[in-house]
Amino acid sequence: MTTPDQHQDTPPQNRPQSRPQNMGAFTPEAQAEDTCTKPSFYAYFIKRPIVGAFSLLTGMGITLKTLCNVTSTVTQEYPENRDTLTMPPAFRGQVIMPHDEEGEHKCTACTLCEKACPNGTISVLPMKNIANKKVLGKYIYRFDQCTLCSLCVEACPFDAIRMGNDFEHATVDKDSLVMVLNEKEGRL
Amino acid sequence: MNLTACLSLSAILFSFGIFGLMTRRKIIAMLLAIELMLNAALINCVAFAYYAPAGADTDVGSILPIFIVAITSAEMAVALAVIVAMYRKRKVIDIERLEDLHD
Amino acid sequence: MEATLTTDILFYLFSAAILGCGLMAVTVKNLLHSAIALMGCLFGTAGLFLLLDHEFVALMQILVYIGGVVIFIIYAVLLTTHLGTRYLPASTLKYISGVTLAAIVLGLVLHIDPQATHTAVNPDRTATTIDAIGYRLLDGSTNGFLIPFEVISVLLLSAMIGAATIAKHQKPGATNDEDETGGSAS
Amino acid sequence: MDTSTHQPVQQSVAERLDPHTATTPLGDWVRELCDAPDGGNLLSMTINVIIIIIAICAFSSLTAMVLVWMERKLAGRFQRRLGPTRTGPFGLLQTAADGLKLFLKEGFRPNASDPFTYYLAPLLPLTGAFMVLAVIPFGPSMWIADPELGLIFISAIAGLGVLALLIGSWGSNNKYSLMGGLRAGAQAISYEVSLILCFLLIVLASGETNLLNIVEGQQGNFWNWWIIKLPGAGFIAFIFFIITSTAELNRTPFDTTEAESELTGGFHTEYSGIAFSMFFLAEYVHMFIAAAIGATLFLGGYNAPFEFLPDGWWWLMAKSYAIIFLYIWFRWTFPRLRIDQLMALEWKFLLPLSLINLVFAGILIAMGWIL
Repeated sequence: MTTPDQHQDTPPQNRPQSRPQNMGAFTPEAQAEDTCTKPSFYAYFIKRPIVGAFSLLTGMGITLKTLCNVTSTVTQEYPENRDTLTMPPAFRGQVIMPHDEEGEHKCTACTLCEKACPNGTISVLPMKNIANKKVLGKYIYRFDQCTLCSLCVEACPFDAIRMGNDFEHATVDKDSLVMVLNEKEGRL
Repeated sequence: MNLTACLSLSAILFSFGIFGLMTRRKIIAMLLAIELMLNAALINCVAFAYYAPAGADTDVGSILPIFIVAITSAEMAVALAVIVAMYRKRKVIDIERLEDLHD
Repeated sequence: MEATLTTDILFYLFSAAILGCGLMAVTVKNLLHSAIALMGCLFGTAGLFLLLDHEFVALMQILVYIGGVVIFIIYAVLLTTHLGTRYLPASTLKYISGVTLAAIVLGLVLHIDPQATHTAVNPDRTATTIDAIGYRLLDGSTNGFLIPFEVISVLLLSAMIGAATIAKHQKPGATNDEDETGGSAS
Repeated sequence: MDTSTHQPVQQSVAERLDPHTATTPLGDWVRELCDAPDGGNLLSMTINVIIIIIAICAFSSLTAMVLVWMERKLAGRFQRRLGPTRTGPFGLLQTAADGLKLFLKEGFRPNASDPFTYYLAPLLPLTGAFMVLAVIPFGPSMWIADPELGLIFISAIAGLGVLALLIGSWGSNNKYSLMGGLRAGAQAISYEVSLILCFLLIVLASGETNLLNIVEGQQGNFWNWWIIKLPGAGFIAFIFFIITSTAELNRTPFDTTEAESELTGGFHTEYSGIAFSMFFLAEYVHMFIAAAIGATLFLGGYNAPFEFLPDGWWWLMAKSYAIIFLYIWFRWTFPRLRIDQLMALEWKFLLPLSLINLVFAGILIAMGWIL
């Protein structure tokens, strides 16, 4: 805690003017006022307990409302509700590469995601197609290194990858966490 | 159990207190010994009240301990405050290293 | 309480506890251990007071001595020592003088004590009630204890204020003349 | 009103204190079981004492189990969670599972700690709790001991609770523990003053220090309870009692002793296994005791709120659990106080106001302005 003397040493015009007004007791002025001026009997013994008790009761009212409102529970009992479980849209599971009905994806093997990845999770292996154009050969994603930071998704200019919803990744085999994302059943 | 037994008990306790007061060097331990001696005095008060002859004022046996306890706690509060203040300043609670206090 | 075999056994049990804990309190090296031993001694004394029909004194013993003074002492021990603090042995001379003085006092007191002739319990005695204590303390007549009671109240208040003033922590920035001289003397 | 249930109360204090004539259903049964011509022999007394000890142990562990479950469940509900649900119906067996886990854990003592104080400390709090449980009147004929100075006994024993924290914190040889112990000592000594002033107000109002007589003095309808009977002063004293007992229990918002975020558990940082579970158990038994004392002193103890309802232990339980709910509610609503704020609250606010309240109550009683 700062001593009140330090605040008095500082001339008022030197203080930054853009301080938020509603910082309450955390501003130096309020603290100096708090510790330097003795509160009057009325302020200390009558006003403060009443205002304080009122604010405490407000807080208790809020928690009581939460207690009584049974439907406000946010906990989901997971294994039971597995069928109806919906993840929130911002949930970040593993990186997935969406395929359309024909198994095509939007990836152009530009390797921007590989460069964006901070810990070398993604390896994009391009290959040449018949027209001698660079296309995606293998998109290797090492989930065991991924921190789910979503930087690769932000780096992708084609919306080829996104973060999936799957969260049940428990496995006994570490090698199964190295995935090839552009593989679709029956293709490639 | 009779008066002599109670008084002997308190006498032995008192001598323990004197022994402790003489042989301890830490101030807190000396205070502890003083506490023992006061406790012996309390036992005497109560024992005399219990074995008082008929017509004696036995209430005093309960009232005198109140004063003893009050004085003891006042003494302890001041003494321990002095010890803590002294420790804060000198980092010492050894009575033999505080002999310069008379200066 | 009537003197029966049970009370005799209890008396000697309590006496053993009091003396054992008392001896521990003045001989044990660890300061906190001796404070705990003192606590045991005071508990034994409280039990003895219960045997001697002084419930109020027994409870006051627990409330003020154990709950107040011993906790104060332990608090001071916690503030001034820590595990591994060196035990300070006294010189042999001090030991000899301590034992001698204790023996002299014990001998004197034990010499005087058996002369207390009245050892039988008054059969009509009644235990002092808390009401009687209260009335006697607030009795202003020559038989009462009003003035000592008021004096002791003032003493307690002044001791409390004095203790708070002495132990008040000096702010590092605050300059105090006594502080300076005290610091240089050490 | 059913007079037969209040039969023992009509006896004088001396008769009640005599273990041979005190009538409790269980005691009568035991006395009948081993019938002795002189009204009670050593065997029946021994059996009685053993039954009492077993009853106290069983009651306190059951109470702790229920309270831990209640706290976890309510904490969950206060935070929009469900609380324990898996172990048994509604998670009722969660505490038992936790206790089993703690008992099976390795008892671990830090190498540099002091064994005597380290192992002595966990034994103390439950001892004090048992001693206080013995004098609480649970029902018209349901108590273990009924000393004449019951309230002084309670305040004397309640002051010892902090000893365990001080000793254990020092014996652990851990700076966080020591800090927690020092805080506990300062806090307990300070708040005890206000707590005893609250007790004193009840002694002043009822003219009794005997708990059973205090409860009997509040018989009748609920406006005979001291919280209402002393207009204003009783309610203020009850609020002060709740605040100070929360502080004495080291519960949030006064849990600077434990303060997980600053002291990593305070005095019990170094304790594990069964030693820790002793502290934990005692904490919840103390909570029940504080609530039961509050219910006894201010809310009429085992008396029913209306005259036509039967008195009994269930009323004491209901009132105690209402106060316990208040404690839990506080814990999961308020943030922790800083230690200097805590001291300021006691010495600058609660203590003067308690004294003023005591004088106010004295004036009320002297003028006869009680309901």
